[in-house]
Amino acid sequence: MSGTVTFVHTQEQTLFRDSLRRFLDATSPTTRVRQVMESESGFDADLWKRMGDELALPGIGIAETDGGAGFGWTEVCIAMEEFGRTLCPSPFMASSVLSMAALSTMAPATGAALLSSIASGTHHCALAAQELHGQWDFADWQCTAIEKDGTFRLDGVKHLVVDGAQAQTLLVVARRADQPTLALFEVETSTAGVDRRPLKVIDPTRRLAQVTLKGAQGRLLGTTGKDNAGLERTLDLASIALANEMVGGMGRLFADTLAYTRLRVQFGRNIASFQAIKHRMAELLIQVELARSAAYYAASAADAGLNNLSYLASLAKSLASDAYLLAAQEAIQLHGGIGFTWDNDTHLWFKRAKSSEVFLGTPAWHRERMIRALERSGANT
Amino acid sequence: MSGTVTFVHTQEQTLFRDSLRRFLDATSPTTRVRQVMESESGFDADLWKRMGDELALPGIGIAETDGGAGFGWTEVCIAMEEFGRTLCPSPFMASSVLSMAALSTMAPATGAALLSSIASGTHHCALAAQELHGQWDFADWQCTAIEKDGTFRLDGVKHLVVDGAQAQTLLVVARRADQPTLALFEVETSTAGVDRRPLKVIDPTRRLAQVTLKGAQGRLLGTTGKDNAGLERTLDLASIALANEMVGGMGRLFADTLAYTRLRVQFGRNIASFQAIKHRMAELLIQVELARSAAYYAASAADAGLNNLSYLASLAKSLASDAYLLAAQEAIQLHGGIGFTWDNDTHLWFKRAKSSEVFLGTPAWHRERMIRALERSGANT
Amino acid sequence: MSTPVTTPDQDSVRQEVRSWLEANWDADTPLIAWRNKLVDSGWGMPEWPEAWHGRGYSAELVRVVEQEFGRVGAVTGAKAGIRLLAAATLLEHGTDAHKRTWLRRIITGEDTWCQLFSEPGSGSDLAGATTRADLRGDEWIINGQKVWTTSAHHANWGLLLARTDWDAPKHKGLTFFVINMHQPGVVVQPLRQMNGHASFNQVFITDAVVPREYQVGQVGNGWAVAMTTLAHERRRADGLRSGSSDVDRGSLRRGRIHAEEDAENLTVLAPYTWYPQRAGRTDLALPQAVAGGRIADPVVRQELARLLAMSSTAEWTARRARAAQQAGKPQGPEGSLGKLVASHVARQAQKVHTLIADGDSMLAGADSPLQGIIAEILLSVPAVSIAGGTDEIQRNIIAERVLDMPKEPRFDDGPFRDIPRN
Amino acid sequence: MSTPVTTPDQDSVRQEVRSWLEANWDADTPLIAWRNKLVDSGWGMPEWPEAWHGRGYSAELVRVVEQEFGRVGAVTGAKAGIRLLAAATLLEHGTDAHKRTWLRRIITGEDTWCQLFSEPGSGSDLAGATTRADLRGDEWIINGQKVWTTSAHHANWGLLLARTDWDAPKHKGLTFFVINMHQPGVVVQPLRQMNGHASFNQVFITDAVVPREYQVGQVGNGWAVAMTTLAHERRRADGLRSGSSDVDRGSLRRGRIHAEEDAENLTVLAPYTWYPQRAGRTDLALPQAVAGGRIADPVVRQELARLLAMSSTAEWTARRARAAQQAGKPQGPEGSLGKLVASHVARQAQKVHTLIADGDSMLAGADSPLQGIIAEILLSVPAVSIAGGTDEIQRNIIAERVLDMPKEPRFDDGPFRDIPRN
Repeated sequence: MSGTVTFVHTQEQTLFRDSLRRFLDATSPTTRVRQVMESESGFDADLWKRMGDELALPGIGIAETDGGAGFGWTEVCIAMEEFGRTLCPSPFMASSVLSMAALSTMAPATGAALLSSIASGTHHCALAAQELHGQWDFADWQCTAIEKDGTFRLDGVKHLVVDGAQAQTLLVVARRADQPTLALFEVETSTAGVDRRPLKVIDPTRRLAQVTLKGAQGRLLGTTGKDNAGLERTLDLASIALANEMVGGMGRLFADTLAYTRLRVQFGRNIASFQAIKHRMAELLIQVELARSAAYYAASAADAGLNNLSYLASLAKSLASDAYLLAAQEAIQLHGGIGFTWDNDTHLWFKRAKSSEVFLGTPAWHRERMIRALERSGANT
Repeated sequence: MSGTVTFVHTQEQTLFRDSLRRFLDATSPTTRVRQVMESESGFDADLWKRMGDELALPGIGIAETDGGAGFGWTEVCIAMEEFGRTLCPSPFMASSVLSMAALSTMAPATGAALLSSIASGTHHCALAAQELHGQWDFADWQCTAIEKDGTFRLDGVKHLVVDGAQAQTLLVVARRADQPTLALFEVETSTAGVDRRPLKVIDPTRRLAQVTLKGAQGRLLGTTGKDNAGLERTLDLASIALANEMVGGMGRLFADTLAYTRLRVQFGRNIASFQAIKHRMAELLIQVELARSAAYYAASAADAGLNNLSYLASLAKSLASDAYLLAAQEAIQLHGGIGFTWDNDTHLWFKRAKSSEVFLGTPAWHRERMIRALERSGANT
Repeated sequence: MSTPVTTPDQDSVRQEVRSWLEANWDADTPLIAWRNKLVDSGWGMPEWPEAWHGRGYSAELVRVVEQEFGRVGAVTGAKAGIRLLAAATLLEHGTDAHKRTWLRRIITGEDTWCQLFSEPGSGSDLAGATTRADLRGDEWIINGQKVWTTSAHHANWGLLLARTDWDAPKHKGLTFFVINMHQPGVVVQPLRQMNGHASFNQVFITDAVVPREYQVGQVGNGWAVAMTTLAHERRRADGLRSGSSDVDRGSLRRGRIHAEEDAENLTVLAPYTWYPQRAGRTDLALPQAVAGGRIADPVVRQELARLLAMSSTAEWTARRARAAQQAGKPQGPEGSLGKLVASHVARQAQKVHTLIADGDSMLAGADSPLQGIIAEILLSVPAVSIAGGTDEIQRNIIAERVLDMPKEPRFDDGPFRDIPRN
Repeated sequence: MSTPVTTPDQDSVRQEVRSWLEANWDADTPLIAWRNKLVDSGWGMPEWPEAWHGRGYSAELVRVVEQEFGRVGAVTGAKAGIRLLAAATLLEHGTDAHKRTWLRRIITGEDTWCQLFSEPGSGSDLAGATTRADLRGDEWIINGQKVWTTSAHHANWGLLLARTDWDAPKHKGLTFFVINMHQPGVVVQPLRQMNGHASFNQVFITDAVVPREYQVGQVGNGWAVAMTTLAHERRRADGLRSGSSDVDRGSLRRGRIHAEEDAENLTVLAPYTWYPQRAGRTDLALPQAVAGGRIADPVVRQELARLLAMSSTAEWTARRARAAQQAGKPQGPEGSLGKLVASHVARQAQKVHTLIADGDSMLAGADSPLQGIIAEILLSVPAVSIAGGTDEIQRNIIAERVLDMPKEPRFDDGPFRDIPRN
C-alpha cells in the first residue's frame, strides 16, 4: 500500500457533503424524483447542468489536468451516498463513475478528451461492458472488434447498460481477434450499426438499455492489460461507489422508518415501544453501520492505493447489498400496509435496493470474488 | 411409490411411544445420563438388556423372520425421537439403526444371523463406513478387501465409527480389487489386525472410535449394488433416524426453555413476558415443527417405499441439523449464564446438537445431495 | 325442496346428487336460473343448514357433492370473493330477515360483497376503528374512512365495522352493519400498490345511511360478529395455502353457462391475480434454475434446497394438523403456524428467484424473466408478511395462544375516547 | 517523588522516562521492589493523579511511557485481572484512607482483587442484588451469594455490592463495600462451565464482616459506585475487542524479574485463556480452510467471506468511533455496537469452523483439530452473547440510548421488598 486509510472525513469533505445534501434536499424531494422518473429521459438535464455549474459535480473525481475538480474517490463516494439518500436521478453513475473509472484506468491518455467533456457536464457517457447472462465474468464476453483499414468494427450485444439509451458516447469493452486481453472502444451512439433498446426496469430512477452493435465503428481507447487488471479496477471503483450509494439509501430508510415507528400508534402506544421492534431496529442499525464502515473504508483504500482493492470492493458491495435489502424489507414491514402502497415513498428505495443488490454482481458473486482475491494475494499460503 | 405417506401416528404407534417415554423418563433422568456418559463403556448394559426383555427395542425394525419385532422404520424413528429426548446412551444407534440398515439393505440373506443376534439384544454391532476427511463420499473411500484362499483381508482406516470400541462385530465397507462397487464385510473385533482407538468427543453420550484394519480377516456379506444403491439407502435410513432423534432433542430443549422463561424473573417480571423473547420462541417453534414434519414424513416415506427417499432423507437431516443447533443456542442464551454451566443440563443437548449437526454429513452437504437426487430423478427435465 | 336428509352415507348422497344432476344439469341454462335451482334444491351450499338453502352436510359429504359436480362439469353456487364470509357471518349472527334478504343472491352471484374493517389508523389493531355510526331516528348515519377493501368498486353490499360508543372500552364500542355500497355517501377510490396493481380500494364514507334493520347483532357487540368473519377468512386462507384448491376447474366447460361463469370470475377474481406471486411462486424456482443453467451454481443449489425444504415442510405441517384433527387428537401447535411460515417461504423464494435471475432481477415487464412474473414476485413478496395479519401479530398470537406466554401489557383499556391513536 | 509535571510534550516525557529507565531499570531487581520504585516515581501508573502514585498524563503521553518501557523490556505496574477496575473505582469514590490502604499494593501486584456483583437471581438485572449488609455496631455483617466471580479463589479483596435498605427502590437500596476475602465467612467454590473450564467462582457469604471504614461512598449510593466499575470494565472490553493489546509482551524478557512476572501472570491470567476461543478465533478460519483443503468448497468460501467481512467491519466500525472522538466530532451510533457485533462475529466463526472441520467437529481434546482449539471454540462461543451483558440487554441499550426509542415499561419500581424476584 502507498497511502494510509483514514476513518473520519476531513473538514473539507464534511463541508462538501453538507452543501451537496442541502442542494439535493432542496432540488430533489421525492415529489420531484417521482416526476423525473416518469419523464422520458429519466433525469433532469437542467438540474444536472446546475450540479456542474454550482458544484463541479460531473468532474468531481477527474484530474484537474483533465478539467475536473481533482478530488479523490472518497469525494466521489460522498456524492454517491448523497445521491443514494435522495434517489435523485442523474448521469452521475453512468458518466462520472462508470465511464470515468473505465477511462482513467484503461485510457488515461487517449481518453483525456472524453474525461474533460464528462467533467464539463455537457457530455453523457455510458459504459457498455457486461453482456447477456452472468455479469462481470470477462471470460464469457463475446463482443468482438475487427480492425479494418485503420478503424475497428464492433459486433455484439451489451446488456444492462446504465443510461445506454440517453448517452451520446458508449465506452464498449470488446475482444480483438489478435489480442489476449479485452480492449476499450469509443463508439458514438449516432453512428450506424448501433441499436439501443431501453429496458423496462423495476427501479425507474436508474435507466438501463440493451445495446446491439452490428459492425458499428469504434475508436480504440486502450486495453485492460494483464489479467484484465484495468477491468478489475474499473469494477472495484464502480462497486465501491455503488456500495456508498447504497449506504446513503439504507441510512435514509433507517431514519425514516425509525421516525415512523415513533409516530405510528397501535394498541394505544407507539409501535417504537414494542420490544420486538426495538430489538430489530438495533440489529438493523448494526447491519447499516457495518456496511457503512466497509463502504467508507474501501473508498479511502482506493485513494490510499491499497493493493487488495478487489477484496475490499467486493466486501463492501456484498455487505451493502445484504444490508440495503434488509433495511428495505424492514422498512416496508414496519410501515405496515401503507408501506406497500405506491403513494408512500418507501418502495422507491426498496426498488433501488433490489436493483442494486444484483447490479455489478450479486452478493454471493462478490463473496466468491473476495476469496479469489485472497488466494491471488497469496494470503492463504 | 408403493404405499402412501401418513401424517398421524396410529394408536399402536402412540402407545409404543408413551410406554417407551415412561420407561426412559423412569430409567434415564439426566442424573443417570451423566453417570453413564462418564462410565467406561459409555452405556448401561443392564438397561439395554431390559430394553430388549421388556420392550423388544433392539430388534424393533428387524423382520420377525429374523427374530425382530417386525415393525417399520416409523417405529424405529419413534424410538430414536425418545432416545433423543432423554439422551439415554445405548447401542440402539450403532446396532439397531446403522448396522441394521446396512445389513437389511446390503446383506438381507447373509446377514440374517447378525440381524437376529442384534434383535436378541445380546450382540453389539458397529458400522465402519466413512473414512478420514469428507463423510459419505463413497468415491473417496480407500479401505480395501483382498481375497486370498477363500477369505478376505481388509486394510484401511475407518473414522467416526459409532460404538466402534464397544462393539463385538464391525460391519466394514471396503473396496474389492476386482469389483466396481463397494462391499460389506463382517469383521470380528477380536480378530488380529483390528486396532480400535476410542476418540475424544464433544458429546460423551455418543461414543466414536477410529478403527485401523491391517490385514484383518473379514467375511463378505454383500455388495452395495449398482451406483452404490445399498449404501445410499443405508445413509437414507440412518439420516432419517438421526433426524428423528434430533427432533426429540430439540423438542425437549424447546419445552425446557419455555418453562424456564416462565420461571425466571428479571426486572420484576417473568422473562417470558418480554416481547422479544416471545417472538423468538414463536420463530423457534416454527423451525422445530418444520423439522418435525420433515422427519416424520421421511420416516413414513421409508415405510411407504417412496422412490425419492434420498431427497427426503437429506431434506429431513439438513432441516433437523439447523433447527437443533438453533434450539440449542437459543436454549443457552435464554437460560443466561446458568445455561453455560456444567451443572445445568442444557449443554448436554447442545453438545448432542453440535455433534449431530455434522454426523452423517453437514446440512450443506445434504442440501447439495437433495439437488443431486432431484437431478437424478429427472425432476428437472 | 328436496326431502330433508338426516345422516345419509356417502354412497346414498352420491346416488342422490348424481341422479339430480342427470335430471337437471344443462350447460345451456342461464347462469342465474341454474343457480336458483341450486338454491331451491340445496345442492348449491350443501354445508349450509337445511332451513337456509342447504342440507346440513358434513365436510366429507360436501366433498362427495363437489366431486359429482366436477365429474360432469356442473356449475356450482358462486363462491369467489368474500361472499362466503358474508354468508357465514349472516348465518351465525343475522336475523331471518337478513338471511332472506341476502343469502339467495349470494349463492346466485347476483350480489358481490366487500369487507369494511381496516382503516388507515387501525391496521394490526382492527378494534381501534374510528369510523362512526350515529343513530338518527331509524337510520344509522356512517362517517369515516376504510382501506384495503377488495372488490369495493363492484360490491353491492359491505360488511361494516363502526364505532357506536366512544365511552366504552375499544372492543365494546363497536357495532356491525351491512351497508349498501351504491349510495351517494360512499365513494370508492382504487389504492395503487408498489407492484403496480390496484387490487384494493379506499372507501370514503360521508353521512352514508344504514337502515336500522341492517344492523347485525347487538349494538356494542360488533367485535364478536367481526371475529366470526375473520375466523372464516383465516380458515379459507389456511385452506388456500395448504393447496386445497378453491373451485374445481375441470374439463367439460363448453356450455354457454360456463362462458357466463368465466365472465363473472373475470371481475370477481381480478384483484387476486398477483397473490401467487406474493406467495413466492416456489413452483417456478427449479424450472427457472434449470432453464437458465443457474442450477450449476452451488450457491443457487443451496438456497434452492432450503426453499424446497421449507415449502414442502410447510405443506406437511398443515397436513399433520388436519390429520390430527380428523383423528380426533388434541390440537398441537402445528395448526397455528401456517401464516407465519408462508412469509418465510415467500421471502426465501424471492431470494432464490433473485439468485437465478441474477442481473435480470433489475428488469421488469416484458424484459423480466417469464414476461414479468419474476419482477412481480420480487415486488409483491413484501406484502405477504403484512396482509391479513402482520408477522408481528402472528408471533404474538403464537406466543400467547399456542405457547401460553404472558400477554403484552395493555395500554388501550378504559374509555376509547381517551386512548392515544393516530 | 519526581518533580510535578504540568503539561509536558511527548519528547520531553520520552526523554525523562528514557533517562529514568537508564538510571533505574535492572532486570534482576526483585519484582515487588521494582514495582515499589515505579509507585514512588509515578512511572507505574502515569495516567493516575500525581497525588496518588501517578503523573496525571494524557493517553498519548501514557503511550510514550509504555513505548519506552517496551523498548527496554522493563516491567510495568501490575495490570492484569480486575485490579485496575478496583483502582479506578477507589480513585473516584474512595476516601484518602482507602487509597492509602489499597492503591500501592494494586500497582505492586501484592494484592489481587475480584468483583462481587452478579448473583444467581440477578444476572442481567444487577441492581436486583439480594446479598444483604446489616450494620452491627461499627461493622457491616454480610450474607448472601455471588456468582461469576473471576479470581475469587486467590483474591485478597472483593468489590462488593450489597443491599442495605429493602424499603427503598431497587437502585437506591444498595451500598458498595470492599470486603476482605480471607475470612471464615467467605467460602469460594469453582464454577465449572460446559466447555470444561472453571474460570469463575461462586462465593457464599455467611456473617462475613466488613469494617465500617471499608464502605465506599454513601449508604444507598452503591449503584452509582458500581456504575464506575462497570464503565471501566466496558471500556477495557471494547479496547480488548478492537485489538489494542492490554500489556506489551516484547522481547528482552530474560531477567529473573520477568520470570517472577510470568509466574504472577500464570495465576492472574489463567481464567482468561479460553476467551479468544469464546470470541470465535476468526484468525484461524482461513488458515484452517486452506490447510484442510476445505477452501475448495464453495459453501465454505461463502461463509468464510461473510465472516471476514463481518470481523473486519467490526474493527473498522470501532476505529471510526475512535477517530470521530479524536476529531472531536459528535458521537455517532458506531461506538455502542461493539459488544453485540462481537456476538455475531463469534457465531459466524463457530459456523465456519464447523464447516471446515466437517465431521471432526464431533471430536474434542487431542482428537479435535488444532489439539482441541476448534472444539473449545464450538463449546465456548455460546458464552460470548451472555457474559458481560447479554445480547438482549445490548439491544435494549442500543434501542433506548442510541436510537432514543421508548424504554420498557417498568415493573420493578417501588420498595424492593415488594418486587417479584426468583
